[in-house]
Amino acid sequence: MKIQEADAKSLLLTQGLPIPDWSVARTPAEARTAAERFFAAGAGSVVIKAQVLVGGRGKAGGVKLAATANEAEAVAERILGLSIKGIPVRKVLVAAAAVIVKEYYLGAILDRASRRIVVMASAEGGVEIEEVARATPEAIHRASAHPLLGLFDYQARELAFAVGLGPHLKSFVRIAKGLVATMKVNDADLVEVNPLAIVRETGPEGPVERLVCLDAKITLDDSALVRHPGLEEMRDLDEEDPADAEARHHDISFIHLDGTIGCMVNGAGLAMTTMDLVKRAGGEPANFLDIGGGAKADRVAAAMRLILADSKVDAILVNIFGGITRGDEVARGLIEARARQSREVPMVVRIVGTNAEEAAHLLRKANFETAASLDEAAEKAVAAARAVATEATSAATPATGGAA
Amino acid sequence: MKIQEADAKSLLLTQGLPIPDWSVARTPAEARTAAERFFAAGAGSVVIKAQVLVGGRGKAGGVKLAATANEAEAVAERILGLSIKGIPVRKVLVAAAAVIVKEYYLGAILDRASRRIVVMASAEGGVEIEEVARATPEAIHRASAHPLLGLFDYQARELAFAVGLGPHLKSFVRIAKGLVATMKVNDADLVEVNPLAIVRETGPEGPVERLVCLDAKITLDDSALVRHPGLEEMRDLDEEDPADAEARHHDISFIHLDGTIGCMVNGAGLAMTTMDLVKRAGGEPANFLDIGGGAKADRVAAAMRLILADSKVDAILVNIFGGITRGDEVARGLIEARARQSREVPMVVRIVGTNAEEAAHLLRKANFETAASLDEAAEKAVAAARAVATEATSAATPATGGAA
Amino acid sequence: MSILIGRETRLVVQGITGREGEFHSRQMLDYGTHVVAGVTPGKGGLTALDGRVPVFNTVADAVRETGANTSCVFVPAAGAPDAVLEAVGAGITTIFCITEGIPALDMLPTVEVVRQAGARLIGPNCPGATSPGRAKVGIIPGSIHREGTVGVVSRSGTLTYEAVQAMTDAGIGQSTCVGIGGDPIIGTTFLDVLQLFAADPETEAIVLIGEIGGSAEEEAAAWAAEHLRGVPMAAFIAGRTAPEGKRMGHAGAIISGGRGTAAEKVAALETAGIRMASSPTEIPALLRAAGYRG
Amino acid sequence: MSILIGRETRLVVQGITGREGEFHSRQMLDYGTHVVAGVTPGKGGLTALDGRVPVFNTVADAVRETGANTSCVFVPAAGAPDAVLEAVGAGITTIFCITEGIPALDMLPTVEVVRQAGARLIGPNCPGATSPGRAKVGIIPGSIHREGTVGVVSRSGTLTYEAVQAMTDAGIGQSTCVGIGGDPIIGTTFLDVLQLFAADPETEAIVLIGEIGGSAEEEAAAWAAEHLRGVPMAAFIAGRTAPEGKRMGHAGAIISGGRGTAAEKVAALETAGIRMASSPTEIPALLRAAGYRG
Repeated sequence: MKIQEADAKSLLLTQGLPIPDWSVARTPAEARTAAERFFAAGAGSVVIKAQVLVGGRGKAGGVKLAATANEAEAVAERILGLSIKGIPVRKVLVAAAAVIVKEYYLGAILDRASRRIVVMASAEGGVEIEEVARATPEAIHRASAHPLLGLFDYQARELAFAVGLGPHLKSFVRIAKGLVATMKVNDADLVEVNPLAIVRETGPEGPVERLVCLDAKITLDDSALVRHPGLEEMRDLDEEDPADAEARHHDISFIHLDGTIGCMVNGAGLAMTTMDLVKRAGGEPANFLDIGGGAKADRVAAAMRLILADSKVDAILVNIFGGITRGDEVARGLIEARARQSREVPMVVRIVGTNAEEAAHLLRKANFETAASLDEAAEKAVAAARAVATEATSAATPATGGAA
Repeated sequence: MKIQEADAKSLLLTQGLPIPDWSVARTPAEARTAAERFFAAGAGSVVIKAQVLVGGRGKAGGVKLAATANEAEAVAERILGLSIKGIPVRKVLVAAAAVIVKEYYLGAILDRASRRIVVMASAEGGVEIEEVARATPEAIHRASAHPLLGLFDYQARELAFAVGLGPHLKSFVRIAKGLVATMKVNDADLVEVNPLAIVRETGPEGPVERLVCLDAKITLDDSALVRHPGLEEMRDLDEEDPADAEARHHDISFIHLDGTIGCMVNGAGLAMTTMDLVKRAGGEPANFLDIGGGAKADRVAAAMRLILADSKVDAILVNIFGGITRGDEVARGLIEARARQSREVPMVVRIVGTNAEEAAHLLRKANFETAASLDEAAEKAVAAARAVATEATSAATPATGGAA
Repeated sequence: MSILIGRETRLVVQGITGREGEFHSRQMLDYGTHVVAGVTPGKGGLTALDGRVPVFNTVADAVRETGANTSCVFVPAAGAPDAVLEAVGAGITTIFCITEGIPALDMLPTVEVVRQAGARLIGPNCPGATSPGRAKVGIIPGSIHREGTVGVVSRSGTLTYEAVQAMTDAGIGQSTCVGIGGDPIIGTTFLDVLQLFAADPETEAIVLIGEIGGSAEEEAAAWAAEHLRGVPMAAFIAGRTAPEGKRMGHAGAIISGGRGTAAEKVAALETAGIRMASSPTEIPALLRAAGYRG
Repeated sequence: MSILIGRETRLVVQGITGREGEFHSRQMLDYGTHVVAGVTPGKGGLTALDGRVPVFNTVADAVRETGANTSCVFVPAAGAPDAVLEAVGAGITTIFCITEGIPALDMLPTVEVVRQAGARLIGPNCPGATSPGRAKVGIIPGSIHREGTVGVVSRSGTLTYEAVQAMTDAGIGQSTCVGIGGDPIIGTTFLDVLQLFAADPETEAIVLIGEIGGSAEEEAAAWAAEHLRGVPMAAFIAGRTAPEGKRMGHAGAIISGGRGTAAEKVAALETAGIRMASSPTEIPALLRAAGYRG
């Protein structure tokens, strides 16, 4: 689960990391109030950043400076009117604009291959780090945290010297260890600070330079949310497709796509394979949907609602290989769901494995179209969708013509 | 550093362990108030326990029950008047007397040989556990905590089943892990609960049995106190020899003994050896005293004051093998200390190693008695003490005779 | 022979009295697996599966009393890592963890302790393994198998069943089928299993079923390119049309060095001389084409 | 030959720019030890000891640039465990930790990580080691030594000096003297060092200097009884008259199984055929009596 920058910063702050103060505003007026506070505290200008869970907000005009409270209000209004990659901006973060001396990259990630938390640092911060990885991989320095003890101080020191942050050694060590601590405490997969920056500030005895986290990105392990009720509250429901919430509620793994063939499968690998075969047969999957192991009739019904809620769906392909999941349970769920469904969509069902015969009997009785193999099921579903689309086009064309 | 039962219980409570409520009283009146509180809450009787850092308080009459507030006050008065192993009782702990169904032993200790925290449990609780270890060692069950990860749940479960606490499995696991957590969080060498007890309590739905810690004993690692300022405050200055406080203040390792020959040595092993050789020469050491490495004149002077504060000291043996410690520094400290010392005591000094020659020169000029070898030094010191003692006796005898 | 499990397997089921544990233990027992013990703390002394399997409080007790050498963990996610460590502590050398939903960071120390103890963990979130005709451990339906000489290794559950069923339908039997699990942090990788198959005299061909994400398939391919040139192999990668990964952000893309897409995995496997299926049903024909005659 | 250190030792001193680190590095250098590098984070690029030793920011840098294979840690207690781990991480195989006052629980994971890496830690809170005429690492005064063939191992600092001086005065030289340190949790025990001496062709006799507390002397005695019967040995135990231990309570007495007193240690050592001195000055005569002719 991704969380917003402001929430990520809160989690880093809890670990004692140096993060300049910020406010979150939902309206231009709130942004103005926040900006006034920073100006009163001596800020030369403020930065206003769109809070969206997709990347590239800078390029999309979602990050702007403002030199006065008036300007801050106006800028916030513009940003709050944006849609970034289809996501409407509903919140902005307001903070005093930092005087940046130099930007760095620092990230901690769970690395599958080494089964370690890997901490990465680079002197090329503030830019797309994938770009750096591609163009100059040697500019990214890595340290592999001990699987039982975490990141040792000396490893953080090595990174600090590698990226030229020797003069900020203690601060860097604290921040790098804080990233790993943040991962552990919150069960995060990823904790990124980009940029980590040396900023110039005015202290009581003149200008001082210090190392601070200017941005923060955290991804949480969904499997661990049950033990972090506080983090579950950071889920941004504003940005979430309502279908996602319903899928989550029913323990269904669901990702909405652009095609016309709704898929209902048990198992993630088989679900992806089903999508691949739909594509091979010339169709486009409308979703990834894994009903999980041991699904009962009610979960099948919920999955059907999710699929049908997508108006683009022209046909449904159900592919179940029973193991823990009992085929007859699924069949019953399908029959029940069809009886109550809002619109009629052709459906192709393939059920093999545990209790497949009983399932076949039930489906036959209810006049479902079935298939023996997955390949056949995919082909039938694509054909059915094509027929629906052709019908719709031929139905629509005269109507449009008639209105013209 | 040992801490009092009440402090140990506070540390266990911080880790969420089940410990019946208690109060600490310094006067009979305070004990009465505390007892009244427990009686008001429904206690049938209260237990009053002497708070001293030495063992065997039960046998010494330091643990008593009281059935009324009047009795509690009287009992507290008696206990507060006791001296246990030479330590006057200055505080008592007051708690509701538990209805004990069965007592167990549970302890966690830092084991040098295995370099692990070892957790021990026994169904023979509430008694001297050394007795159990001697008579029926198989009645003590052990689990060795992982050096990096601590005690695993399954290890705690194994202990629970081994001692017959399966019916209180979850509670036992929480307590056993809590002991190890208490060790780690506070840098303790030892955390002991004896007895760990099943007690019968009256819940809202009738009598219930639960597992609670009825006593607690914790020893802290002195080396780690610097990072636990809160724990340093648990040092019981009431019970401490003022000499101990002064020794600690000067980073001197000092243990007061019963003999007549004061010893000042650098290094713990050499200090013990010096004591051994004093004994072999027929004398009795008055103390163990290690001035540590690199001692300067002021620390030498402080050590001298500590030794002379013991009126039983008849002679002083100084044995320094210079390594980090410079012999001339020690010699200078001795000369300075003698010039200011309150009473005249014969002293034998042996200084070898770093800057020994310069030290010898200084000592010769100041008319100190010196020795070349440690054996010789011990013999000379014992002889000197004997001479003093004989002189004192011959001086004392006529005087007594004269008075009679 | 077979790998990981076989006739010499003496299985203890951790969590045998739970709903899933009991159901699948019965399946395993019926398949012929030597299920010698179950463990449920607090139920020691009872029996499970109509008196057919004794239940113990601890794995140590089970090992001492029954000589169990392999464990299958059905304990819920919160207790599963500890259950794995308990098995290791009791001297079990092969541990299958079926449990799903274990937080990934819990598995980091767990797999490390298992490794240090010289034991082997398969999973978590894996379907287990079957050596047809000998033993099955886990939740793979026994009915899809056929005795034979093809080793199957997969990250998926039901997708594996699909592939195995296709093989069985085509008359191709399996030496052992292993589901290694799809979680980010797992105990046994594709590479580990390939090495076991390479050392198994009864395994004559290998099928690898992968997925997008991570780089485990690429690592296995690199090893196979060097060590398995003479072995008939076929593979399938699920997720050719899947949208970009939703879990990992910038750092994920960096750490995998740009790897992890289906196209890259397919390329790596093809470079290693492994025949790639575009549907699981193609696997039997590809094995034949690769020279498999079993 | 010698054990642990010798002519092939290439030493990096961690904390070389501190007061103690600098003082003793100079002593080591003057003794003839190859002090090839120092480490002080933030002082990389500078030199220490009047330009004689280059200083690096990290041990990894020092190893890469100078081929250091041994480390001596003078870093203050709060940072010392990390310094030891840094040395291990950089591939150093022999690490002497002189630092005193490290909390015991900090050493539990440290010694375990060292062990797992196959490295060796001596200390903490130890005086180091000297192989007379070859190298000295740590703080033992070089002047008390004489080249020879007696191996000395001790838990104490100055008590060791006393014993070594007595040997040197009596014309008995040492192959290597090792101070293993007196802390509760140490990296290298008496037993470990006895095994090293047993394997060293140049060590012909062994002196062991112990103290009350713990059971390390007893464990060493048990091993010596089996493996060192032909080797002339003498030992001294400090603390025969010391009062009962003030650190450990009930559980301590239990865990040591009633062992740890001087009388018990002396008995264990005598049973192993080791001659016991009642003063360090007796050691030379006991070695001769045990048949040592070096």
